[in-house]
Amino acid sequence: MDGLTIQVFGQLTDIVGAASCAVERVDDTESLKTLLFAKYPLLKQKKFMVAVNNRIVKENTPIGEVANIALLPPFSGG
Amino acid sequence: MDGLTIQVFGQLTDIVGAASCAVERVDDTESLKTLLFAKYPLLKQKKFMVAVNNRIVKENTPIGEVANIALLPPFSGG
Amino acid sequence: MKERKIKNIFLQGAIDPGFIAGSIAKHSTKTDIGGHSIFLGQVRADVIEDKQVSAIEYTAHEEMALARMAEIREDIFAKYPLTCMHVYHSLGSVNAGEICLFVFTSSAHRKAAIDSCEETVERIKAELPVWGKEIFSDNSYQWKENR
Amino acid sequence: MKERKIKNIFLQGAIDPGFIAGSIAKHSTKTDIGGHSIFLGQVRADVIEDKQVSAIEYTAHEEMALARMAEIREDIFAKYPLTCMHVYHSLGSVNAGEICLFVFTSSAHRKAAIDSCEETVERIKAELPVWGKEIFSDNSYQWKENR
Repeated sequence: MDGLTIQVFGQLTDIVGAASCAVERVDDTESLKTLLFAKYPLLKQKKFMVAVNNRIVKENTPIGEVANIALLPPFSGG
Repeated sequence: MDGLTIQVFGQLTDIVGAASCAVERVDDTESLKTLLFAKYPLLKQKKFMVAVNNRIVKENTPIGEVANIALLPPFSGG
Repeated sequence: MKERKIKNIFLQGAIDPGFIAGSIAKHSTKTDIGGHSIFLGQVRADVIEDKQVSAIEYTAHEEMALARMAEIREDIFAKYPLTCMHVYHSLGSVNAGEICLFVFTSSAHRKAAIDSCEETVERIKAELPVWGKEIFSDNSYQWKENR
Repeated sequence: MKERKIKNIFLQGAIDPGFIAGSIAKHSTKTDIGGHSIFLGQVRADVIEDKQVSAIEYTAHEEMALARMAEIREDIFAKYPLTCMHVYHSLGSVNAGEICLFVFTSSAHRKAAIDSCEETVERIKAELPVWGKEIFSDNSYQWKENR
């Protein structure tokens, strides 16, 4: 089984040390967060939203086979 | 005694037939209006303000020796 | 009456987009600016009783208009934290599709720039002794009325 | 989900005033337009703890940003009688004093152009997944926060 590639943006790239990170496959976004907080404890202090297949999800959401996942800190464009 | 030269603007130029007109000297703006209405009866149907020395006057106002007078119809700039 | 610096706002004919670009570019040295708001008035080819407006010819009581614009500028600067404001209005003939009014405000933050630009445009339309004569394609005309 | 036409809004680096002039000039054939409203975001050389911002580096989740921009565009066109709307946002490095955001709305009458431009700017700032990294002159940085 392949793992998941998580895109990260903004200040989260400082914590992850890159624009993306690879983690083992999990079933839903809550499990993903638990995994990420264990791997990158500093993430716990940061505000961010999770996007699954380019949609921001607020509730725990299943992560399907071909899901693309992104962590989005508060926006600061313009 | 010199007369008065009255500058006119916008659609009033169609009534006066020019950008200014000369009238005999009068003492105040009410007398001026009476004179102008006699000379250009169509003016009576038009909305306009009178400016004496570049200030719009709403009350009857004396017209001094070196007054410059303008008739200003509703503005339509921009 | 207070002494005000009277700046000319009138340009002969249409306002060229290149002139607007030049005005924007000049602000790159003012690095305390965070937002610019620009309003451009463009001459519409309105159709009135089957006749189409091909141009507007603008005239003004220039001396009164510039004095009033100086007052408006002073009021707006007193009300909003602006870095700068520029206003240009055409005189003479401006064809349909061309720019006849250019209002440009700049501030550290967007809110002041946006609000002051809108207020300045409204005041210019209401308070400056400027008149537009709508010229139709058959050379007849009617006097423009602002709403 | 409705099918929306996705238009690219991202430009690499600063937005040139000449580009803005070109965009304005293209509207001279649209003679039903009476007013244009333009907002420009400019990078401020803010001083934070004795260090001065020399540039902002922008990144975006481009696919999500463009999809959201298409939704915003659809909402704004449904709400206001606009002739057109153009939006450009920089990606990559934009120096202090340079333009990073260009929002341009046009309508027959000024009110719709002005109101829709402001609303579009607010929504872009709040809703597009774009991030700015403020680079100081000593090459250190901090992540920008919108207010």
